[in-house]
Amino acid sequence: MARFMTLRDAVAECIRDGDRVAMEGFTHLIPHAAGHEVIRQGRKGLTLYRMTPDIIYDQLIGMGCAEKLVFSWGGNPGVGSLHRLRDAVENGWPHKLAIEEHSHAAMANAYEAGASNLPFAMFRGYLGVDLPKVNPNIKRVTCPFTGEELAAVPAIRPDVGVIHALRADREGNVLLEGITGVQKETVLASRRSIVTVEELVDDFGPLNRNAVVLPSWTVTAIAVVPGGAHPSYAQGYYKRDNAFYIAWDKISRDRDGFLAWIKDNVLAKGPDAFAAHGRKVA
Amino acid sequence: MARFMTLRDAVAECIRDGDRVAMEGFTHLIPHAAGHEVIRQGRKGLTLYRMTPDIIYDQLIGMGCAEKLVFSWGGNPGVGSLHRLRDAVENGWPHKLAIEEHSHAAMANAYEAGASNLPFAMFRGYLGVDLPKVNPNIKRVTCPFTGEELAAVPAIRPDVGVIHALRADREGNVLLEGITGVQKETVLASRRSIVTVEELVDDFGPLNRNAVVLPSWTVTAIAVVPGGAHPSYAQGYYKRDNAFYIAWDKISRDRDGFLAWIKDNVLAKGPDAFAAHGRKVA
Amino acid sequence: MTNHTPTEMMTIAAARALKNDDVCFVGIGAPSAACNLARLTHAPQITLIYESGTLATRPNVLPLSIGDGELCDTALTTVSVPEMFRYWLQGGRITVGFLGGAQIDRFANLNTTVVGPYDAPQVRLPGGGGAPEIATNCGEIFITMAQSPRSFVGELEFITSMGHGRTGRERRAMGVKTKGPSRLMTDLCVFEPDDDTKEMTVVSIHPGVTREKIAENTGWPVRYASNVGETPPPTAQELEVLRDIQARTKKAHGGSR
Amino acid sequence: MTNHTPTEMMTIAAARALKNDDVCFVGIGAPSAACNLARLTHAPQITLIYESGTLATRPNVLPLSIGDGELCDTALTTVSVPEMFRYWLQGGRITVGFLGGAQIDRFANLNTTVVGPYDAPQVRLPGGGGAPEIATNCGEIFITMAQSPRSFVGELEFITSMGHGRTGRERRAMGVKTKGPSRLMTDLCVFEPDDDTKEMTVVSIHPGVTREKIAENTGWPVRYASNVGETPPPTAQELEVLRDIQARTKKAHGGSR
Repeated sequence: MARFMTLRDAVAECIRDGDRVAMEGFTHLIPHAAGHEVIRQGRKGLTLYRMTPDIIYDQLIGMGCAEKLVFSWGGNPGVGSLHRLRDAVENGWPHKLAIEEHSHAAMANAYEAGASNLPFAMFRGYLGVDLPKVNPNIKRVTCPFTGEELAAVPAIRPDVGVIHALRADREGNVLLEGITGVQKETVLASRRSIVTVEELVDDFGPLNRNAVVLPSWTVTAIAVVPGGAHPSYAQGYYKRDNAFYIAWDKISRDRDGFLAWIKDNVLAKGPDAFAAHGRKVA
Repeated sequence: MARFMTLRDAVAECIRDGDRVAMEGFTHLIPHAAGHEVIRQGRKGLTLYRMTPDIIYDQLIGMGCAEKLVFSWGGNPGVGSLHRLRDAVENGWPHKLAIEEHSHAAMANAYEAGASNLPFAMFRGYLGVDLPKVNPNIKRVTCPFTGEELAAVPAIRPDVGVIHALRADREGNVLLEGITGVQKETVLASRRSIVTVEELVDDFGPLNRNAVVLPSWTVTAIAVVPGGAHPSYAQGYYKRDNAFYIAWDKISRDRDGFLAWIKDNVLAKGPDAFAAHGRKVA
Repeated sequence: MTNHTPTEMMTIAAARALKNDDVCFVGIGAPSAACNLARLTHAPQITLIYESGTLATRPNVLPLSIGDGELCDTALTTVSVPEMFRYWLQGGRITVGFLGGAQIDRFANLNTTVVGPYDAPQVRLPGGGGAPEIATNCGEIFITMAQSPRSFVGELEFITSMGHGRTGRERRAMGVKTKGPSRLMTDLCVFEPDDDTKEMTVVSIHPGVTREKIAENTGWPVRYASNVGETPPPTAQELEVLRDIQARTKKAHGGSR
Repeated sequence: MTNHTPTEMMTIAAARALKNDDVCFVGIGAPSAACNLARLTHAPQITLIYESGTLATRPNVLPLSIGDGELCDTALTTVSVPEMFRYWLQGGRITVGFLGGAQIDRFANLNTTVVGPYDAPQVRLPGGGGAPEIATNCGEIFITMAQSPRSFVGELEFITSMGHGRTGRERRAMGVKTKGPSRLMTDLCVFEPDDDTKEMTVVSIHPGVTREKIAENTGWPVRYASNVGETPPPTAQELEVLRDIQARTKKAHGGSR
């Protein structure tokens, strides 16, 4: 059964140095507050999984939390580069970052395989491209009926999955709605999981019968962190802060500016700082 | 784009003698009206796919429509045997019926693989059981990373998928809710599809953002047939007629009784007869 | 002694095997009655899952099928059948799979496929449904079946779902890490597998049942644990709750025509 | 002649390639503007799909990311990302994939991965995202990119997504049955693949653009079709609708801080 904890306790208990950690959220519901807590607690040597390492992973990488990144698209969506990610890959600052690179289809299928307790995922892909030449974790499997060859990648099975969701009820069930990305798969594929939520409710009220719900017994820790997805968004709560995504390009461009921003906005603050963004607008 | 048609025209146009046909519905939303129309139009030589061939397939098999059955559980749920299926398998009446038998996990994965345009499905299964000895379509595939062996079955790719859904809007989008079984996969895995619906609405109104919707361009034909799932049920419209499932045991037990029932209730009637069951109760 | 039928004793013994924190994949029929009896008595928080896709369901009447509307109406949420078999069953998230069957052998292998040759069966049974993968993907398996010489057989003609295998050693040989059948509740007694041989062994006999009666209804020489107890008789509460839900069920299923 | 920028001409030429009955997988940036312009002008029934899971979406402002709330709010429904890549893209249900890129070669292969050696890149680009599988699983591929010597290169150092392959023959050799890049709309002209060689060939030049200008901005000797037309200039309606949505977009994205 999920336990309700502070975000500080949840991160302290669930995430250890050297863990394989997936913080997911496909544009929507990105667990920024949890990422900041990991920075504050100074985790090191993490292998970070994420289809779209955007600002949150730029911050973790820039602060030296990650040893390796497994990903399929690393950019500031609609804006441009992730300067901290590039600085790590191109110049080894603050230290060298190993990368394992895939396509979205590969990562999405690999999470799905992880949630399904399969050792690998197969799909029609990686044809005529160079990624298989630089990533030994891309192989082929043959259909035993037709002889056709398909792409194969290992399932993703993180030590810890971290997501942000809309609501939890008092029994610890978690509700997602809207663009749900690979968040359900991330929790189900992981040994342990942390879910931050906008709010705790007595019950979800009348729901679509097929609503995306993670039952309490599939989640390790729940922390109530209103606004915890900012600058991404929470459908029905607050919108994506596109202006911050644009501003991040300038903030992160040089190392000193980045460190100053982290000091003021992460190290000197706590999860409560996100509440200012968590006002319900829709 | 889906076309709105009478059920008679939809079956006449989409289903041909010798086709591979999947009529799905996992207890909920079983397309009984469509099955009756297939009987009335006298289709022959069909290969019928269905995880749970229950009353609807008992009727099709008893009327000699099927040459082969691919299935994973053939019974009258909670009641007992399907007498027409047993008579075909045990005694070849009305003619010999070939069978290809799987487990639910195999069939569910095979539909999922069909919807995903994969040639086969893999899963952890068929361990220590005798079905692989009698079904050559059960093989093994080896994980290229761990060496582990997994079960493999061919994807299901029917010529025609037939389902019953709750509502269609005027653009031909189709809404499902509740126990959705493998219906979405059935339509997406099939070349052509027929969807019968309880009602046509101007629009679906406010929906959960992740509601199960089949977009218009994935469906071939839509026929409005209120009550068309009876004696199964349509969530929010009418309940499962459990008493009829119990009564079927007696109706179907001998050949003459079965033929008399079909004559009175199928051959002498049309899709409109289902409307009596289609009153909205919830 | 309470006035109860052997079937009631079987259902109650089966219900008692379940714990409050179990996540249980429920087979239809006898397992469904036992699981819901557990939920309505000593295990109110038990999570019941039916293969139709209903997660954490709390039916007020027993479903006739595994997909009655009642299951969906009272569920936390309902997922597609492919998701049920991929993320939930194969995902390793189920602690107990609860099965019934037509025939069983001493190693708790089940046959629900055919009696007689597969290609020319004397009796064509419904087939495996979810059972083959339930049997290996759930943490452990409980089975409940009424005993008779036709159902408890010396040798199965067809193994639909693996218990402990033809010799009791197959699970380990295949690298299957789940426990397999750990308890079998019948209308006469309760079996558990022997630690070493994995043969199903009587650990408890229901009140009023004799070893002779068990022998008459079992197609192999029955082994008994060194310390065989008597199954506690149904309590008044167990019987009352069971009869209540069965009365509600009968009314609900019989009433619509 | 209308008063328009080369980028506007590019977006408008790209939009014109789309038809009312297309089901289009939309890349972010230039493709997204073109697809929505098509939807708001000549192709009101076009089905737009973004890889975030939004099916048949109708945004009123252009999304900054592929998963802005606007896309979900205006979609018919939204599916999970694994489902998007399995049932919808791989399922073969998309007629057109619309891509952009950092670098392209004469066979319309794209590089969005690295400039320089993979292990020690001069420039680390974002990577492939959905493109590698969009390129082979959609019925055909449209590409829109501004031309420059740095982006239209003679030889790609890294192929992120396959166009017609290194030699133009790879798709057939690999048994890929989809068409691949069938149209490339730039700020200078429109390319289509030669029927035989599959080399991207100019079929239409935008108003006021010279062959010299195209040559200066292309890293290979450009081939022209036997019959090269002039791209019709933007209509007043096309320009108005494009500028309207871009104004709405700028207001929406810049306004929250």
